[in-house]
Amino acid sequence: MLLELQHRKMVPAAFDDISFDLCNRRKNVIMMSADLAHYCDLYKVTKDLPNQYVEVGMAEQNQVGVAAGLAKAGFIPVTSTFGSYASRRCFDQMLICMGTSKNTGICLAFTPGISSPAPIHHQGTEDLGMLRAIPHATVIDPMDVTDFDQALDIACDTPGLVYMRGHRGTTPKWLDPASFKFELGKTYPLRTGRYIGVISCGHASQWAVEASDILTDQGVDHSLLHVPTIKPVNEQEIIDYCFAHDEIVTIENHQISTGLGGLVCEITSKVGRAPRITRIGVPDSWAPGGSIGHIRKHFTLDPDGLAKRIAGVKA
Amino acid sequence: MLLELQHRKMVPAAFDDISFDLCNRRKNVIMMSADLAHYCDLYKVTKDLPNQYVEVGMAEQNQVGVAAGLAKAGFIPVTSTFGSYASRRCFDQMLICMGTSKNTGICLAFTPGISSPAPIHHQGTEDLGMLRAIPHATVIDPMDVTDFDQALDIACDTPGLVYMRGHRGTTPKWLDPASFKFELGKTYPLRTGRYIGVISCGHASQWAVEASDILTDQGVDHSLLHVPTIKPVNEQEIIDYCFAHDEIVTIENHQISTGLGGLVCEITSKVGRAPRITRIGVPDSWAPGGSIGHIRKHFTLDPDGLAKRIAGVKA
Amino acid sequence: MISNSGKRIKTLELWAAKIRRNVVDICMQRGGYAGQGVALADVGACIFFDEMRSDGDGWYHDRFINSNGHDTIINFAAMVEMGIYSMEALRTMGADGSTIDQSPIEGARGFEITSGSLGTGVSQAAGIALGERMKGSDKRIICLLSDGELHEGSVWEAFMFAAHYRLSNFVVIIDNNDLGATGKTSDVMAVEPVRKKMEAFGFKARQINGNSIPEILESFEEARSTKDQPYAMIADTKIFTGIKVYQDAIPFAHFVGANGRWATGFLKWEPGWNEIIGTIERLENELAALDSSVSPISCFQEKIPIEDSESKTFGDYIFESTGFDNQSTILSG
Amino acid sequence: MISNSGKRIKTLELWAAKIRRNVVDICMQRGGYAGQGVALADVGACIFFDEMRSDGDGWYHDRFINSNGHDTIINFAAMVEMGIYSMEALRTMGADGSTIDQSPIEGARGFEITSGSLGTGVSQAAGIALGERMKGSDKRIICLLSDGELHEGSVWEAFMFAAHYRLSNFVVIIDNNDLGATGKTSDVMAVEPVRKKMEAFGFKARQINGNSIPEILESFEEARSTKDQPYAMIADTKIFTGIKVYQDAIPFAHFVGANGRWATGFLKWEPGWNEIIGTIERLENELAALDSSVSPISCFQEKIPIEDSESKTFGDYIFESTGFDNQSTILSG
Ligand SMILES: Cc1ncc(C[n+]2csc(CCOP(=O)(O)OP(=O)(O)O)c2C)c(N)n1
Ligand SMILES: Cc1ncc(C[n+]2csc(CCOP(=O)(O)OP(=O)(O)O)c2C)c(N)n1
Ligand SMILES: [Mg+2]
Ligand SMILES: [Mg+2]
Repeated sequence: MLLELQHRKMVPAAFDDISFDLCNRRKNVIMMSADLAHYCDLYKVTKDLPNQYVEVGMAEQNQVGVAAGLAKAGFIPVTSTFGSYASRRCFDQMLICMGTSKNTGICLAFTPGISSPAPIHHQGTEDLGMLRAIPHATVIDPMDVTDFDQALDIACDTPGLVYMRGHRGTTPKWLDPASFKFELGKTYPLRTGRYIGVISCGHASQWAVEASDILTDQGVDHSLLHVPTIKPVNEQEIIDYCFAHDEIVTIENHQISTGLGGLVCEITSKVGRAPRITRIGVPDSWAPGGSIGHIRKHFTLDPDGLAKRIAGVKA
Repeated sequence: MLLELQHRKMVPAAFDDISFDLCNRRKNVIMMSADLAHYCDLYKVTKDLPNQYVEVGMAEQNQVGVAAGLAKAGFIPVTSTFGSYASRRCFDQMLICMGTSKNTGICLAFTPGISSPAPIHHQGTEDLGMLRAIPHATVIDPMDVTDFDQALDIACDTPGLVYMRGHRGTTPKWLDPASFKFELGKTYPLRTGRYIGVISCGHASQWAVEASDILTDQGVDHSLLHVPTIKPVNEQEIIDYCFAHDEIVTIENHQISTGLGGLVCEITSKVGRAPRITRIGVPDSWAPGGSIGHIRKHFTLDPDGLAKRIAGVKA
Repeated sequence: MISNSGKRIKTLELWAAKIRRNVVDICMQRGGYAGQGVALADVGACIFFDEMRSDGDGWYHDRFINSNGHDTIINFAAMVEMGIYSMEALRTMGADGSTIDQSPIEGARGFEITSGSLGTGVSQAAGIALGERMKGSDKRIICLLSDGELHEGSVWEAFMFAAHYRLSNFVVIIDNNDLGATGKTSDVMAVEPVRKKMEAFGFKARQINGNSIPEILESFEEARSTKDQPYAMIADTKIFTGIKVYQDAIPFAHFVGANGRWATGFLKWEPGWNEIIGTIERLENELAALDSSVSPISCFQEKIPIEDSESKTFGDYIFESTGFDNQSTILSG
Repeated sequence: MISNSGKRIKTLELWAAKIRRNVVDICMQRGGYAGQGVALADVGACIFFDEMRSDGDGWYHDRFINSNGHDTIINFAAMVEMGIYSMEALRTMGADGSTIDQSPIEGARGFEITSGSLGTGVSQAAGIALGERMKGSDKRIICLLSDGELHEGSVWEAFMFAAHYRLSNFVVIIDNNDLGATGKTSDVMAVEPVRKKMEAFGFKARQINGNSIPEILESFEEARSTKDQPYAMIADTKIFTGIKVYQDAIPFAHFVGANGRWATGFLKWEPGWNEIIGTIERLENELAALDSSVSPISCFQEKIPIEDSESKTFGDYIFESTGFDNQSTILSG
């Protein structure tokens, strides 16, 4: 499923192509923005498909409301803004206008978690927890271009509110489109092993792969499970995976409360006597700004630091 | 700590007195409302202490922003509205304007969870999860007049954002003010037992006591732990409590994801091999409207139904 | 459309009276937003029985979004006359287990949005208006909102948007009743001058007596002939207009409780009920005296049979088809 | 306060030129909001070096809230002249590990609010204004916001509030630069007519050339003499006004990147740097030629020593004193 190291590549402004292709294939899709189109890599649609593009200005609440209205007129709206605003600024509108509707409404959250260079106000590290508490909502955190692209297409056929974290800028293509098929709720084993089970989503699945490369070299017995769908998730797959390991580590580009780690704890606790779960992510604190490398280092989420922390749970 | 059955009573419009008393004792407290003062039992302050009352109209975002401004002018602002709007409608403002400030800013959420008679739009069952993901925030869900009153007073001396669920209307006074002393983070054993440990917060602690009365009659071995502070919580107390029982049940007036149940799962999973945790609350679905009795019954949260479910985990 | 004759107006007055009667009937059971519903009856009658065009299939070609949840009591009251709801069903409003919500959830019969979280409807209505225009449809979108909703910044976002996109198929009606939940809007948080605000936000706007059917009709006509701009009808109303004994009794009440209890006193339902029944009889007599060859309402000449007067409840009609059973232990989260 | 003389204006022009120079200096390092900062220099000079009164203790009696995070580059640039920040520190803006945030967090030296989530500052500023009035203080509260922030409904909530409470100690300055993040505001989402909007929302309002120091001063004077109403100064600006070579080169740029990269081309920093240095020299000469017995700026005659040019970083200054160590395993959540 993972491409061999030599085939892994970085794709610039992937969403520009993904959105353009989507709009060309599905003429009822409307891309939207709240004055951040270019900052979310939306260029071609805005220029070449103006009839499939609606700009609302810096008004995130209205973006979601208008999107829900477009859905009620028969379109498939896809809103876009940064993750901090996509979640925190218009949560009631998402829940009320999209979350109680059968119409598909897709909200994309770019530069999610700590992947924005500006601290606090531009970083949204609570969104996965917020969104998965909405009944019937669909919540997706893809790891790279491959699953982002496929998931967005499937989102268009999913009724109700779909919240998805986006990838902007130069983005990895690490999953093999030939063998990876995104299905809602499915979990994807990326590496196999027995002692330490590492569960991750979104950007953090990239981080997990990086750490795993190091751990593999070091001969540390571990496996990787990528969970792109936060909700609804196949609980049995999570349970089977967790109970097949001695230690579980969750890694997410999110606060370590309420998100993926919280989800895994909730699911395994239903069974009882599950292995210890070490939740890695943003540890109940504000992240600094700066390059993603800098921020990851700050939280020991850089490849080396992360590998050490994962290996460390064996102590 | 719990008053004897014959001393337990119901207090009408408790918050009217609590707020009036608070404002009389602390002349720098400002009660606020977003056109719901009377619906949150605020009467006396609005009439008799107009200098300690600021009405903003139905503008929840502005309420939080103005509150943060009042704090920056040296006051202790206490916003009030229904829980659905207190959380979902102004979350960015809470996080940004109050959550990153050292000044005390208190947000009260009335008719929290399913305790509003109007469905979905008036019910906020995601707030505890949303709020506890904010670094350094304080999140309190009191069970009755006694801890609500005490917690609000302590909130006034707590820096930063304090989100607290409120009680409106006729509200139980079940905790004994003589022996109950609210401390941030502390957990309170209300009944002792060994087999089933029941952890609850807020309104759900009332429900737990009701069920416990039945279970005690039936001789079902159980204990009760009231956790009024969702954040920060004394993790060691939660761990000690959970590992001292064979089965854990969490009960909350909230979605069963991300809130109290999620918190307990996260904490115990840090240790590993914890007892099974059965999370009871709103099961990832929309609640109906109607009387609280009706809504509780719908989710089998009524005293009899709840007692059966708790006893049932022993199977 | 019936010509702007005395008959047209009298007919609408009759529909309005029936809406008032139905509103009172509902609220007499276990309380409700009687004052607003009664006062909005004229606007409601003009929307449902004059302005909106039929789709020829028992519903409307044009689309009406009532942003303020509890003001939808006028939608219910009008839909009774259209046979979409039975009075019997509506009388359960607010009862445990009732399928009739005071603020309806999207998908309830006759409702397109989930209302009740105030201020969220205007953006949706504007989105519908843009969407319909994009499809090349000539549908007109009418959105009713309350003066209290003007406190919510999101409605100003929606207004700015509607003007920027020159949504001339979009009409907002503002129920300017100077009433909020806890007092007069002018005390709680003043919104006047509303017309100036709407004009500055790019709307063609007119402030009218919201209980004058001729003024409402004229305003709708102006809306239809407005080009390149959305339109705002600012309908000044006063709660309980149309039922004098109630209006005399209650100067202010957001909600009138069961048994007529309101903020500062009690209301006797019977005198008002008798008054509105009297009004209906008078109007029916006056109408009969006029030439009755023209069918009063083109759209709903005959009542549509009530197929299923119980609308489904939330959770039933939401997400029947997601393919995921969120209650199961296998797929959840 | 210095009289409204040629000297006063010339002095402010010089401060503005120094702000421009500092803005360019910062942005030359690793990019920044150069166009906005340069254009806002005149407004900034008038706020920091004329309008706000000293508290006699190295800071101001009046309070300035810059709601738009990235426009705070003018605060930084002004505070360099006051000795609050060193240029050395500011040159690290945007660098990994820098304590200088492009959009400062509450508690950073000289900043009262966490900016960057746009639209959230106006409510806070209005709250401060109400709070100061409640305390009986005569402090004036100035809030600068961007035209893009007018898209956010929350600012209209704040405006309505300020008018309802008749906050005559409250001045908003709208940087009406017709610029958003992705294009001209008039294309992205038009906000004009801003003056009409502000007046309809209960403000006394004046639209001025935001690069004319006499107009800015006059407007501030009008603000101070306005009773019973908040005041809006709508400052029309155009990015890079004050540095001609940049303005000629860049018609539109939200952010000028490292090495002068902007949306559709590259900017050479040097010519503009030379131009602004030249401007400063010219103004200094012109000022020297005037009577120099009056100290130019009453509030900050002498530079305040830089005690700690590194402001603390978030997380350091937030919640040192909560009593709970949220990182510990004992108390967390
Ligand atoms: C977002 C939101 N905030 C608060 C409320 C609570 N609430 C219900 S009605 C109302 C105000 C009523 O005034 P108005 O909107 O003018 O409606 P009217 O009763 O006049 O029809 C409020 C504050 C709500 N339903 N939604
Ligand atoms: C709530 C919010 N939404 C979106 C953004 C992203 N953003 C940053 S600046 C900007 C618009 C810039 O235009 P304007 O506010 O007029 O500022 P100017 O650059 O003209 O100073 C946007 C949309 C943000 N910072 N905050
Ligand atoms: Mg009203
Ligand atoms: Mg601008």
